[in-house]
Amino acid sequence: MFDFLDRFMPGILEWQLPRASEYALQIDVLFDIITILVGFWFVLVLGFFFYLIFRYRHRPGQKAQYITGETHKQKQAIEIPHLLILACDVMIIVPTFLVWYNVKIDIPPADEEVRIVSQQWAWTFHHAGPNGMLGDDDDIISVNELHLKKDRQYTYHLESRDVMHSFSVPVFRLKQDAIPGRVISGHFKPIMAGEWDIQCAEMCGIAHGIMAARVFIETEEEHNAWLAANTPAGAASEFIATNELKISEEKEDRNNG
Amino acid sequence: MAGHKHPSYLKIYFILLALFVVSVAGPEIAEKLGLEGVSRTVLVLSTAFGIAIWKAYLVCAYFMHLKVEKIYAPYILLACLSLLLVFFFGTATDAMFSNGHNWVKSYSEEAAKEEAQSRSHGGHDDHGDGHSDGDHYGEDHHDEGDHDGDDHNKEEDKDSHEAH
Amino acid sequence: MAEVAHAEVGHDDHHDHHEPSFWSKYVFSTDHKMIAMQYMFTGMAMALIGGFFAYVFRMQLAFPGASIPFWGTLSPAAYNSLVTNHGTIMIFWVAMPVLIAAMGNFLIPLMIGCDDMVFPRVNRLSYQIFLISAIVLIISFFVPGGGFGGAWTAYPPLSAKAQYNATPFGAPLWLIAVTLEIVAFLLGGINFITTVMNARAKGMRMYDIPIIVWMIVIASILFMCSVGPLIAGAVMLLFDQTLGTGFFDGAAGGDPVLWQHLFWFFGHPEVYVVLLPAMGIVGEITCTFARKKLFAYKLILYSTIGLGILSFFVWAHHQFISGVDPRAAYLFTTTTLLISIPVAIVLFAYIATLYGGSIRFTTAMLFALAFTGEFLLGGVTGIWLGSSGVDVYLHDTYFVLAHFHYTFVPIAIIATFAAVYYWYPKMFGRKMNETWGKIHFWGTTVSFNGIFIPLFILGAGGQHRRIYNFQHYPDLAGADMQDMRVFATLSLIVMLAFQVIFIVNFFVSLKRGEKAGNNPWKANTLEWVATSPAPHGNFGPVMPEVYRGPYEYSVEGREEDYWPQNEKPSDS
Amino acid sequence: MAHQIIATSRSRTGIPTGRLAVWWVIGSEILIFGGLIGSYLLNRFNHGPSWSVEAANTNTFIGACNTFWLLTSSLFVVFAHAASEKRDAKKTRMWIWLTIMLGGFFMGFKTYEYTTEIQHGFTLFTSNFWSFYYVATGLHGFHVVCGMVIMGIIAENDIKHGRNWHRVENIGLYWHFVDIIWIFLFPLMYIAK
Repeated sequence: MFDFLDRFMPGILEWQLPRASEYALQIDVLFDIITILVGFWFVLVLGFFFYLIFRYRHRPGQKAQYITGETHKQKQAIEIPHLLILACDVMIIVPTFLVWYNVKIDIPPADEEVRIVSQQWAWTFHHAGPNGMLGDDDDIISVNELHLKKDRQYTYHLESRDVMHSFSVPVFRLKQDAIPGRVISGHFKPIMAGEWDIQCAEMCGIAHGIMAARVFIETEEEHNAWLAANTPAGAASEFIATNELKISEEKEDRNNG
Repeated sequence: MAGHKHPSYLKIYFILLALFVVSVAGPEIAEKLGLEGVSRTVLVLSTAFGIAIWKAYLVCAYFMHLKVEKIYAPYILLACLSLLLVFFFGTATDAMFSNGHNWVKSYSEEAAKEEAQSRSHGGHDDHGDGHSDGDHYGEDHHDEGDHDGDDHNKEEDKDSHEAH
Repeated sequence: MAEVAHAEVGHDDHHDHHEPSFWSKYVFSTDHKMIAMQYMFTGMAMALIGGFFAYVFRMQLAFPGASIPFWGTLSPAAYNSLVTNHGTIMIFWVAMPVLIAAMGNFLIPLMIGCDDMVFPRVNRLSYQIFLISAIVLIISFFVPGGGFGGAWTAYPPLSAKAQYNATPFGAPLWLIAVTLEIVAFLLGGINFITTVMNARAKGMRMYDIPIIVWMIVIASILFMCSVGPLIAGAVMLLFDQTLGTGFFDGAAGGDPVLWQHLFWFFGHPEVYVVLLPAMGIVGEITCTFARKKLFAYKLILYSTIGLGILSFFVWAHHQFISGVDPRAAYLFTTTTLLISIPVAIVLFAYIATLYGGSIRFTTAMLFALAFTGEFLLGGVTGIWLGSSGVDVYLHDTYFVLAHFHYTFVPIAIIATFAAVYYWYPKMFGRKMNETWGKIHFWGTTVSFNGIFIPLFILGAGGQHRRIYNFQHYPDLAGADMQDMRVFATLSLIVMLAFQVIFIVNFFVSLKRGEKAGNNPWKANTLEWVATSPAPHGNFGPVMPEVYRGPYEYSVEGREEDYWPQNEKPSDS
Repeated sequence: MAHQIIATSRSRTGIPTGRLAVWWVIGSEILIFGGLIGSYLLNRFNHGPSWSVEAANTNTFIGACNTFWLLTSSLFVVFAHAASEKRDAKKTRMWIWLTIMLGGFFMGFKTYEYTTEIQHGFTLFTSNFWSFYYVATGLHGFHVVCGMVIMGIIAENDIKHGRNWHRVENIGLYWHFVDIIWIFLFPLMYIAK
């Protein structure tokens, strides 16, 4: 349905950001549907508003009319547009529910899993190691680098170690807050190779502004090469080193501020 | 509200007292009869909260004269109460559960219960492992416990606060 | 029953008193107009602080790392603190005191035809608590660790633990300030509600109450009903902060999301709390200067009440992606889109009021019209965000930021200016300069659009809020995006510069403005019956009586195109 | 206050202004306590097993005594109101002071209860149940103390001089409200296990 609709839509969000996940298309189409419906009403009302301002400006010798707006016919001037707006609301609500179901409620069977741990102020990504299983010894843990295989269905498990964070990947059109004490799951399917930003979208303290990470979407072969090049031990020690470096930097920042 | 006829305040008071006795006795009876499961829950809830609502109604209606007050007042109170329900049920979807659609809380209810039980049975000293990080405000809040046995309390605070 | 005064004789005896001292006249006055002025000037002073904060962090965003004039280089911690306190100040210490407290205090007794609020001393107390809260907030900027920087929503655990937010004193002081402010407005709100319920002039029925009074009362009721859980939450959060309890600590069995519910259960109605008085102001001014009866008064009134009720069912649309159960979004999306209808009814009615009018473009009217136009954009952009599917992408981006500034700036800035230009004669007995007023108007509205339209585009491009330097994000560091940021910042500076005109105009007009009669705008409502400026006791010896609705403009068969509410019908 | 404000003497709703304001105050207090109790209930339902173990440690006997004190004081304050309608200053003051005395009993028992609980190791920080327990009963206790102080002022400042009789009814409404809060706190914190 969304594929079909997309052929008639301007694709406003795509002007600035590519669609790198499967459901990005749906969100973009929904955005465009709303833009068209709301934009129509907005332009209409604003145009009418300016017309009235111009038409009924004060001119000498002209008296205003006495209109109460209480008669049935006059009230219809407001009520009929509102029935139409209600209809537009329904036209927005239905695709919204579809998109919401696809993005946040329904989790399709996963090809791959990834564990995302947020903390002040870094992202730690637990990738499945060469054996394809998450949660065992050969997991590859990387800091601020998420490596994904193109065209694979991912399920993520989002956790937080301290405060609230929000895992936001604009090119995926995905955002999910991380809550300490909860594990929140979701899904995405990268469909475009490339390298993009991951941002933290929830205020999480002093260095919230630089809690950036990158997502790398690679083909199967590139990903395997990356896997081979990163032994878990190396990744872990690197993680600790960067993390300590980062914290000490922040301390300095704090002192300066 | 002079001039209105209302039942004797003393009568209402004795009804309230009787209800009060029932509400205290309810759970005790449940204990004595050794009720378990649903019947116990029903008995405790109805004696405790059903009667609380009844008592509140009596106080409102007769002591606060809501029965003879202008209609505005009960409307104000009912509006506030109903908003409370809106708040409760809107919030219940996630604050009231330990797991839901696509999310699960990592807090362990079993461990908490065990810890609570060990505390209730006087075992104040034989629990409390797994304190992840120190209580950063640990020194500030022990004033209340300083009458006697303060060391004991201090221990208790630190343990229980982070021991999940 | 309390004894109702049979002959309502005002304070002609008041002139016999000796002249009150400075303190009792300006500082400890119980007169509602003086308290309104206190609220207004405090609010304006806080607006200057909030505006300065905006200037500092916008400069940082446009020229990252540069030394900012009047500030220096901005550290990340200071940036967070500025952003947080900009939001807090603008909502709690500018919009609320100016729109509800100042306008409510000034207008309610005058418009319903009584001499003061029903509890003058409670009124004074509420201002004093408010002033203390403002002082506490300002103190919180200067304590060790700096001001609180955890966003105005103060989500725990960040706000709950000093080890996370690094502001061991700033955070509790911020929370105490907000709580005090809330308590002040609870007292003030109860005063407003009781005044309007009980102290209306003789003959003033429900539908004779000016729409702004209705709106302020409904706003006060909304505030009163929504804020209770937040006060409870604030107590819990304060315990978490200062003592170390675990109400919002997931590890102790608490739930950090509970705070979000407590906060937004208040936070969303709060939007309408500040919106409604602004809408009321605009309604009054539109009618007066279009010389038209308000279109469909009852429909507006009932949709406002409906809006108020519905506003309690939408709060979780702030939390679509914040980890609440995703199924709740179905309900809250629906209610959120439905709430567009009562808001649109009111706006449409205002637009319909212009139909067949004879519009005078005074400065106040220009600001009122600007409110309608700008708020329309602010309102409709809410549809994107209310739709949970799109909100997944837009949440916490600059799109949200631009959306709510397109609502709050018309509310707190544009409508306030409209009100000041309109009621200035009643406050001080003189008019403000219209020429400078119009220059101020065009400078303000044009530059306002210049700030936030680029931010809509940036937000749609995936730029998130509360990030102090976008150069850390390769996707956001492009030159074209940076150009938009610079443009927004320059527009902000222009907008701030134009406020100097307003301030000068305001104070010069106090002495040099054209003398205004009692009713310079030929308006109907009761406040224009009192002399300008209104004396203590408002109406002199005889309290006014009301014979008709507030918007009888251009009635057919009358010489005059207005018909004051208190004018006796000629045939009786 | 140099002069009487006309606004205060008007009563378009038929409810005297003071009482109308008290109703609104009670309405907002319902939401404050309701927010707290609602949060407690949400946690209670979530943490049923462990919290009922915790709740078994509260002292039901003292809670019951306190309920009794407050119920009785509610009766006394109604008597005070009835006496104030007859403009009987002596009786009004007597009933008000008896009410304050019962409020004092309540606070005394409360103090003893807190002390013993803290001695047994149940402090504000023991667990979230105890945090809620102390905050809810503490907030309620704060309201009791406020009510006692205001009643004292009314008795000695107004009733003694035979003025502001309506204040007895207004503080009475508030006091009943405080009683009702306790009626709910008692089963929540003490009985339900």
